[in-house]
Amino acid sequence: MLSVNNIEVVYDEVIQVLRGVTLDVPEGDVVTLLGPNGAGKSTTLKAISGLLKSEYGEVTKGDITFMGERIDKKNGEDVVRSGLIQVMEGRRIIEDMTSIENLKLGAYTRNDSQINQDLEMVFNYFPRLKERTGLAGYLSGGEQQMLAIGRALMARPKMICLDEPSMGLSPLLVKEVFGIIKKINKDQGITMLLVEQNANYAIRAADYGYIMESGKIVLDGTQEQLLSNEDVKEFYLGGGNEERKSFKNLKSYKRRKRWL
Amino acid sequence: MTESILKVENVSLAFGGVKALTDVSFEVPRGSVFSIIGPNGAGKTSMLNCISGRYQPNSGNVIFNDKIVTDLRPNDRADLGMGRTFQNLALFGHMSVLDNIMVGRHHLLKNNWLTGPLYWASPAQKEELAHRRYCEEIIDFLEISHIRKSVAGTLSYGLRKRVELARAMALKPKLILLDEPMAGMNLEEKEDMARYILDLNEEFGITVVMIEHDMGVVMDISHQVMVLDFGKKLMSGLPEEVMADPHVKRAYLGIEDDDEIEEAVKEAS
Amino acid sequence: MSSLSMRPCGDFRTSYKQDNTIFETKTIRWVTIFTIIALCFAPLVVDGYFITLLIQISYLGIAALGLNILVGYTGQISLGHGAFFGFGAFASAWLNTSLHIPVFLCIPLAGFLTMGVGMMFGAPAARIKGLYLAIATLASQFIIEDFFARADWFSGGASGSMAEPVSLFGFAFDTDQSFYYIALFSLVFMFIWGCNLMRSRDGRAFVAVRDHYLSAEIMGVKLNKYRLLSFGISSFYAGIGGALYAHYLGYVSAEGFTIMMSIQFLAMIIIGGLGSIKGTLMGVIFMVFLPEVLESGVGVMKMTDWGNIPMVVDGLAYIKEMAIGLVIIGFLIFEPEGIAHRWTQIKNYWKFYPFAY
Amino acid sequence: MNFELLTQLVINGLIVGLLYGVIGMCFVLVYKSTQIVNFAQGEFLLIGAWVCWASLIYLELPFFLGFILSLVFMAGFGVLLQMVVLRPMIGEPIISVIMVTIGLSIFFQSLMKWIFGVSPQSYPQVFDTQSINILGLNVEMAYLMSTVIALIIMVAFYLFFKHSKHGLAMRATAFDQQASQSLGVSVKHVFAMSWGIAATVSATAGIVLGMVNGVSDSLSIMGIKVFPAVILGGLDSIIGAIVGGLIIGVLENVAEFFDSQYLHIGNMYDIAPFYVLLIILWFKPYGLFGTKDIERI
Amino acid sequence: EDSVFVGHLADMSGPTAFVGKNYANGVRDSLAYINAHGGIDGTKLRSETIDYGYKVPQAIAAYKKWKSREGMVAMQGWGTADTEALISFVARDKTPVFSASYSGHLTDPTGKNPHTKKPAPYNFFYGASYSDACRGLVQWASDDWKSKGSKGKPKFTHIGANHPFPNAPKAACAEYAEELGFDVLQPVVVSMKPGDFKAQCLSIKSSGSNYGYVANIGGSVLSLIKSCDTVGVDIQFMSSIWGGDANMFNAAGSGIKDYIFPTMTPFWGDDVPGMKLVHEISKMSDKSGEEQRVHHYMRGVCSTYFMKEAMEWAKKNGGITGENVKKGMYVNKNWVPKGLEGVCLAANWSNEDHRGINQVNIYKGNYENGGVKVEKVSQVTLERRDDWLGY
Ligand SMILES: Nc1ncnc2c1ncn2[C@@H]1O[C@H](COP(=O)(O)OP(=O)(O)OP(=O)(O)O)[C@@H](O)[C@H]1O
Ligand SMILES: Nc1ncnc2c1ncn2[C@@H]1O[C@H](COP(=O)(O)OP(=O)(O)OP(=O)(O)O)[C@@H](O)[C@H]1O
Ligand SMILES: CC(C)C[C@H](N)C(=O)O
Ligand SMILES: [Mg+2]
Ligand SMILES: [Mg+2]
Repeated sequence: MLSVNNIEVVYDEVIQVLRGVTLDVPEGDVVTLLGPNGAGKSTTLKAISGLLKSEYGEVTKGDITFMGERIDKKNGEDVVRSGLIQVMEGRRIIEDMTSIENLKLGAYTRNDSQINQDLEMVFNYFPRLKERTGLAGYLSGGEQQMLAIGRALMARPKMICLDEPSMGLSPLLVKEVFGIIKKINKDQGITMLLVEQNANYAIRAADYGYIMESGKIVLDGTQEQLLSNEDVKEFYLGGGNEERKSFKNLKSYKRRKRWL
Repeated sequence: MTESILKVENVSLAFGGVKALTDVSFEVPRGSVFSIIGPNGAGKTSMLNCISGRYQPNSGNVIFNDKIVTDLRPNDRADLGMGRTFQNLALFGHMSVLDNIMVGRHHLLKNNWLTGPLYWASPAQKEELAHRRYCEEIIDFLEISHIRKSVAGTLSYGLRKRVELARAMALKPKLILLDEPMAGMNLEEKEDMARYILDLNEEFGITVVMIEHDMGVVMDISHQVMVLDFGKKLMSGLPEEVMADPHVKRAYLGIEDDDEIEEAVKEAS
Repeated sequence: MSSLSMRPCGDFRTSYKQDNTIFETKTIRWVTIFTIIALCFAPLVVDGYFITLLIQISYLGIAALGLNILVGYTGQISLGHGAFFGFGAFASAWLNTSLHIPVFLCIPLAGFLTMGVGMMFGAPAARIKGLYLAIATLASQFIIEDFFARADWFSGGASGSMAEPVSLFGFAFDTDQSFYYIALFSLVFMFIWGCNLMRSRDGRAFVAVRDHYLSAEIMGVKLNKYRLLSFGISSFYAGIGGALYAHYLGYVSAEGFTIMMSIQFLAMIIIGGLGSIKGTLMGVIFMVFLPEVLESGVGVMKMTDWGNIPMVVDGLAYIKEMAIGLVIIGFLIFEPEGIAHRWTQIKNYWKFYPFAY
Repeated sequence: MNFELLTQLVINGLIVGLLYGVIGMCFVLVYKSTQIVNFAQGEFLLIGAWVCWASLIYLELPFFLGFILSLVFMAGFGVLLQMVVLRPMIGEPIISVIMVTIGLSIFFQSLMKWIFGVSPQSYPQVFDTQSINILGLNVEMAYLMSTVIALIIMVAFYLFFKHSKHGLAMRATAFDQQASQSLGVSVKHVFAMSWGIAATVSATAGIVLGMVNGVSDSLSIMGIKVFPAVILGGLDSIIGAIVGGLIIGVLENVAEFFDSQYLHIGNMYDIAPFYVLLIILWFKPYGLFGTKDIERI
Repeated sequence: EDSVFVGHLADMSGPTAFVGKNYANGVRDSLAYINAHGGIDGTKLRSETIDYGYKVPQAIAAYKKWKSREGMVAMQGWGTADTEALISFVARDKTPVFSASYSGHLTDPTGKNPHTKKPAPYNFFYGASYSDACRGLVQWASDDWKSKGSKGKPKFTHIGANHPFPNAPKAACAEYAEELGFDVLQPVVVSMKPGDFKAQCLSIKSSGSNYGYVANIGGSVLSLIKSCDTVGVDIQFMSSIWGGDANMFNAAGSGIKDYIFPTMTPFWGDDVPGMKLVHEISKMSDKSGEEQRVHHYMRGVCSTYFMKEAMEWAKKNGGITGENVKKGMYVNKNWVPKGLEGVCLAANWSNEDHRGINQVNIYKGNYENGGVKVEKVSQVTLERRDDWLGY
C-alpha cells in the first residue's frame, strides 16, 4: 500500500538525517518502526505525510508511493486527502480549541453526515474526553494523547501513521490504546504504520517490523523473527521472556550490537 | 533540619469545575527517590506544578527545607534549590544545548547587564568560564557532549529530554522533580536514564521526585511510591506494597499478573 | 585548516576560554579587526557622501541593535523605537544647552535618560505579552511624539532645538570626517557591548524568556525584571543612537521621529535577522543603501531615453518607492530568516564542501 | 457642562467607532486565521476607495454598481495578493510575514499615488440628502449605510467562525500550521479565504470613508488608527473588534469634549485613546474579549 | 564649458507631495528653462532633482552627495523636515538654501531676536513667513469684522496638527491677534492625516469662534471642511499658504464657502506681464502648454529666479560661490526678477533680515455651479517690526 524507496532527507540544506530508508507497508497490515532517539523515525513519518517543508527539510533522494501514486512531492493536505493521516509526535493538538472542536477538525477532509456518529465512536474509545469540556490546552498529557489519536480516527483514513502513540499513557491506557489500534485495524481495515518505543507492545501488535538507527534501516522482519532476535530481545524487549533484569543493577558496559 | 526535604500539606487545586487535586499530603525523605504514579489526568503534573510554583494551590501548604514556599515565585524556589523537567518539553528551542544548561546556572551567576558586557574588564569572564566548567561535567555525565553545540529545538525527542535533565541539574538543586523522564524512550535509553537518575541521587545526593508510567522503572529505582487517582491520594508506600495493592492493579495497571501483557495484545489481535 | 575556515569544522579548541570567544574562528576575528582598521582610513579614500552614509549606518545601527535585543532576543515587539531614538536626540541636546554638560558626556547621559523613559513605557510588559505589547508600545510612540511637539522647554517645540558638535579637549568634531570617528567608535563599542551582553548571564536570560518564559522562570529567571530590563537596554541603545544623530545634524526638529521610523527600524532587524548581532548591521546597511541605490538607478533612467516619456518621468518617484517595497517583499520571500541566516547556511555549505552534507 | 455638545459627540463617536470596528474585524479575521498583523490594511481601504471612486468618475457607473464592482474586484485582489506574495511565506516566521505586509503597504501606497495622483478627491454626491439630523447632530448618510453593512458583516463573521468547518480550520492554522496540514487543512485555501474576505470588507470601509472625508493617499492611516480598537477588544475576537471600535470612537470624542471645554491641553482627541488603552491593558492583558494563551507546562 | 551645480530637494511621493509636486515642478522647469536660455550669463546650471519623500535621512544623504560630488553652490529645498535638518550644515558649508518652508525662525540670520534658537544665515525663501502670512490674515480679519459692523470682540482659533509645520505661526499669530483686539481661543488640534473631524468641528462650533486659521494641508483640510460643513459650523476659515489652491477647491467642491487663503503670486490665468515667461517655463515639462499650474508652481519659479539673479550678480563679483550668492541676495532693493514682473512680489533681503517678502495677497474662494470662483479681497503689507524678526 505504502512503499518508501531508499529516501534521503536533508534539513536546512545541510543536515542529512535519513540515509536511504526503504520500507514497505502492505494493505491492511500493522507495521512497526522501532529505533533509538534521533534515529530518524519521526523524520521518516514527516517525509511520508509531506510535512518536512515547514521545517526546511526535504526528500533529496528516493521516492514514496501510496496506493500507486507518488506522494513524496505532494504537500501535507493532499496526502491526507488521498487517505493517509499521521498522528504527530508530541500530540500537537490545537490548544485553544475544545476537545470537540479538535475532533471536528479531524474530520475536516470529510463532508459526509456521519461525523457525529464517529464523535461517539471516539468517545467510546476515550470516555474521559467527553467530560473535559474546557480548552484542550488544559488537558493532561495523556488526555491530549488520546485526543490526538481520536482526531486522526475522525478523518476515516485508509492508513494511519502513529508517532509514539503510547507516549505518556498509563499502563492501563497503553494496553487499551494498542487494543484499540488493533481493533481499528481489524474493524475498519485501516493500515497502520506504528513508530514506537514500547517495543514489547509494538512488535506484538505488528505483523512486520523495521528497526532504524541513525538514519538507516538496520534490521527488519516479521513479528516472530523480531521476537526471536537476540539483539531485539536485548535492546528493545528487555531480555525478552527470561527474567527481566532490574534497572537498579544495570551493567554499565554495553553489549555491542551485532548489526553495527 | 528534619529528614524530610519536602512536605506537602493538604494541597487542593481546582480549575473551574475540574478538581485537579483534593487535599493531598505527603512527605519526601531527604535523599530518596520518590515516585508519583497514577492514571492520566490524575493530577500528577499539577502536583509538580504546585511544588515548583507554577500553580498556586487553592489551599494547603508546600514546605521545602523547613521553609513554607507556598506563595514564592517559581524563580525564588529555584534559588532555594529546586529543579525540574517537564512532561511537554520546555527547552529554550533556539539556544544551543550548552546555553540551555548555562541558563540553569542563572541564579548562581553574579555578573549583570553592566558587568557582563565589560567581559574582560570585569570578573564576568572568569565567572562564566568557571560555571562553564561545571556544566561540562554535567554534559559528560549525561553523555551529550556530541550535541553540546547543536540547537536544542532540532534535537530528537529523547535527546531533548536528556538536555532538560542536564539543565535541571545545572541549578545545583537539592530536590529535582522529573515529569515522565522515560517517556518516548526505548528500553536501552530508559536503562541509561535510570542509571543517570540513580547516579544523581546517590552520587550527587539529590532527592528525586519522579512521575513515571513505566512500572518497571518505578519498581526498581524508587524508594517510595505514591499513587494519585482523580486528584486524590490513593495510597503510598514501598513499591512492592503499592504494586501488590489490588485497587492500583485494576485502576492503574489494569492487569492481574505480569504475563498478561501478551494476552492483552493477543486477545486484541 | 581551521585557521583559515569561516567556521570551525569540528572542534579544535582546547580551552573553554577559546570556546567562548565572540568570533567563531580566529579568521573571522582577524577579518573583523582588519575591517575596522580599514574603516578608520575611510575618510582618506571615500568622499563625503559615502562618509555620511557610514555615519548614518552607525547611529541607525546602534539604535537597531537595541531594538534587536528587545525584539530578536527577548521576543517583545516594539513599535515605539523611533520615538525613543528621537527622545535620545532631544535629551542630549537639552542636557547640553540647558545644563551645559559637555557633549561627550551628554551622549551617554541621554542614553540613560532614554533608558528610564523606555522602562517607564515598557512597564506594561510585566503583564502584557506579544502583539498586545506591541500595540502598547505603539501608544508610547504617539504619546512621546506628542510630547515633543508640546514640550517647548525640552524640545523647543515648533522651532526645534540645537545641538552643539561633540568636542574633546577643545577639538570640535564638527566636520563629517571628524565626526565619523565618533560614530565609528560608538558603533564598535556598542556592538562589542552587545556581543558580550549576549554571551553573559543576562543575555542568556533574555533569550530564555523569549523561547519559553514559563520554564525560564522555573529555572530561576526573574521574568518581569528581564522583560523590563530589555526595554531599558533597547531604549538605551536608541538613546545613544539618537544623541549621535542630534550632534551630527547640530539641530533637532520634532519632524521625522514617526511611526514610520519605528517601522524602518523593525524592517532593518527583520531583514538582517532577528536575534543576530551581525545580522542587525547587515540589515541596517541594506536599508540605508537601498534608497540610495534606487535613487541613482532613477538618475540613470533619466539619462536613457526612458527619461523622455512623461508618464515615466512623473512616475520615477513612485517607481522608486514601489521598488523599495518590492525589494523588501522579494527579499523576505527569498530569505525569511534574514540575511544572517542565509549567511550561516552559505558558511555551512562551504564547511562541508565539496561534500554537500 | 454642555450636555447637548456631549451627546452629539457621543453619537458621533458611536458612529465613527462602528467603522473602526469594521476595519478592526478585518484585522481580527486575518489574525485569527494566520496570526499575521496586516500592516497593509490601510492600503486595502485606500485601494478600495480609489477603485470605487474611479468606477464612478471614469466609468460613470451608478453608485451601487460601482460599489459592488469594487467589492468584487477587491475580493479577487485579496486572493491574488495572497497567492503571489503570502503563499510563499506559509510556514515562515510570523514576524517576517508581518514585515512583508509592511512592504506591501509601501508598495501600494506609492502605486496608488502613481495611478491616482497625490491630490485628494471627493466622491460625487451619492445620496440626495447628504446628511440627516440625529439629536441635533448631522450624520452623513454614508455612515448610516456603513452602520447597516457593519451589522450584517458582523453577524456573518460570527456565524462563520462559530459554525463552519472553515472557521475551525482557520483557527487551527493560526495555532499550528504544521499540525493543521497533518489533518488535511489546506493552509493555502485558509489564507486565500481570509485575505479575500479581509480585502473585501476593508474596501467597504474605505469607500465609506472616501464618501465622507474624500479620498487621499493618507486615508490609509486608518490602518494604524484602529490598532487600539482591535487590541482593546482582544486581537482574536470579532465582537471585541466592534466593541473596541465603539469604545475608542466614543473615547476620542469625549476626550475632545473635556479637552476643549475644560482641560485645554490640545490633541487629547488623538492621544487620550492610547492612555486609556494602556490602562485597560494593564487590568485586562488580553483586551476585553481576547482569549488568554494557555500557560501550561 | 563652465557650470555650477544646484541641488533640488523635492517631495513628490511623500506626505506633502500634494503641494510639493506643484512647487517642485516650478523649480525644476525654471532650472531647465534657465539652462535652455544661456544659463547664468553663459554658466550652465547642472542640477539634479531628488525626491526624498519628506524623509530626513534621504535629504541629508542627497545634500552630502551634492556637496561632496558636485560642489553644489546653492540648493532649492522643500519642507520643514529637510530644511531644519540641514540648517547647521548649510551654514557651515556656506550654501544658500531656498526652501519652501516658510517658518519664521528661518528669517533671522544673525540671531538678533531673543526668540531665535538658531540663526539661519544661509536660509532663504520666497514668500511671507508662515507667521507673517497669518498676521496678514488676522489683520484682514479685524478689518472684515469692523466692516461687517459686528459687535464685541471677534474670536480667533488656530486649527492644525501638533507638528512643527502647523505650529510654526501659532504663537506669533496669536500674539498679534490679541494685539488687534481678538479674543484668542484655545487652539484646536486636528491631525495632519485626513479623518473624521466632526468632533473638532463641534467644539469649534460650541466655542462660537469667528475666524479660524487652518494650518494643515491637503486631505486633512479637505476632511476638516467637509466635517465642519456637515456639522454646520459658522466660522470664517483662513488657510495657510499651502491650504488653498485649485486642486483643493476642486476636491472640496461645495464645501468651499467664503474660503480665505493667502497667495504671494497671481494665478495662472491672470493677465500680468510676467505670466508670459511663466507659461514658457511651464512648457519645459508640458509641451502642450495646456496644463493649468497652481500658485505654488509660481512660487517655485520665483524662488528659482531670485536665486538666478543672485548668481548673476555673484558671477560678476568674484564668481558663483555660496557666499557670493548669499551676498547677491542683498544687493537689490524692492527687487523683482527680470521677466517676472507682476508674478513675483518685490523683495528685500538684507544680511540682518531674511524676510524677503512682507506682503500677502488675500483671496476668497467660493463654490459656484461646478467650479470655485476666487476673488482678491485685499492685500496686506506687514511692517518689518524687529520683534517679529525670526518669529
Ligand atoms: N527541523 C530539524 N532541523 C534539523 N535537524 C533536525 C530537525 N528535526 C530533526 N532533526 C534531526 O534529525 C534527527 C532525527 O530526528 P527524529 O525526530 O526523526 O528522530 P526520532 O527517531 O523521531 O527520535 P525520537 O524517538 O527521540 O523522536 C535528529 O538527530 C534531529 O537532531
Ligand atoms: N491549567 C489548567 N487548567 C484547567 N485544567 C487543568 C489545568 N491543568 C491541569 N488541568 C486538569 O487537571 C487534571 C490533572 O492534570 P495533570 O496534568 O496533573 O494530570 P497528570 O496526572 O499529569 O496526567 P498525565 O499522566 O496524563 O500527564 C486534568 O484533568 C487536566 O485536564
Ligand atoms: C508641509 C508642506 C506644506 C511643506 C511645507 N513647505 C513645510 O513647511 O513643510
Ligand atoms: Mg520522534
Ligand atoms: Mg502529566
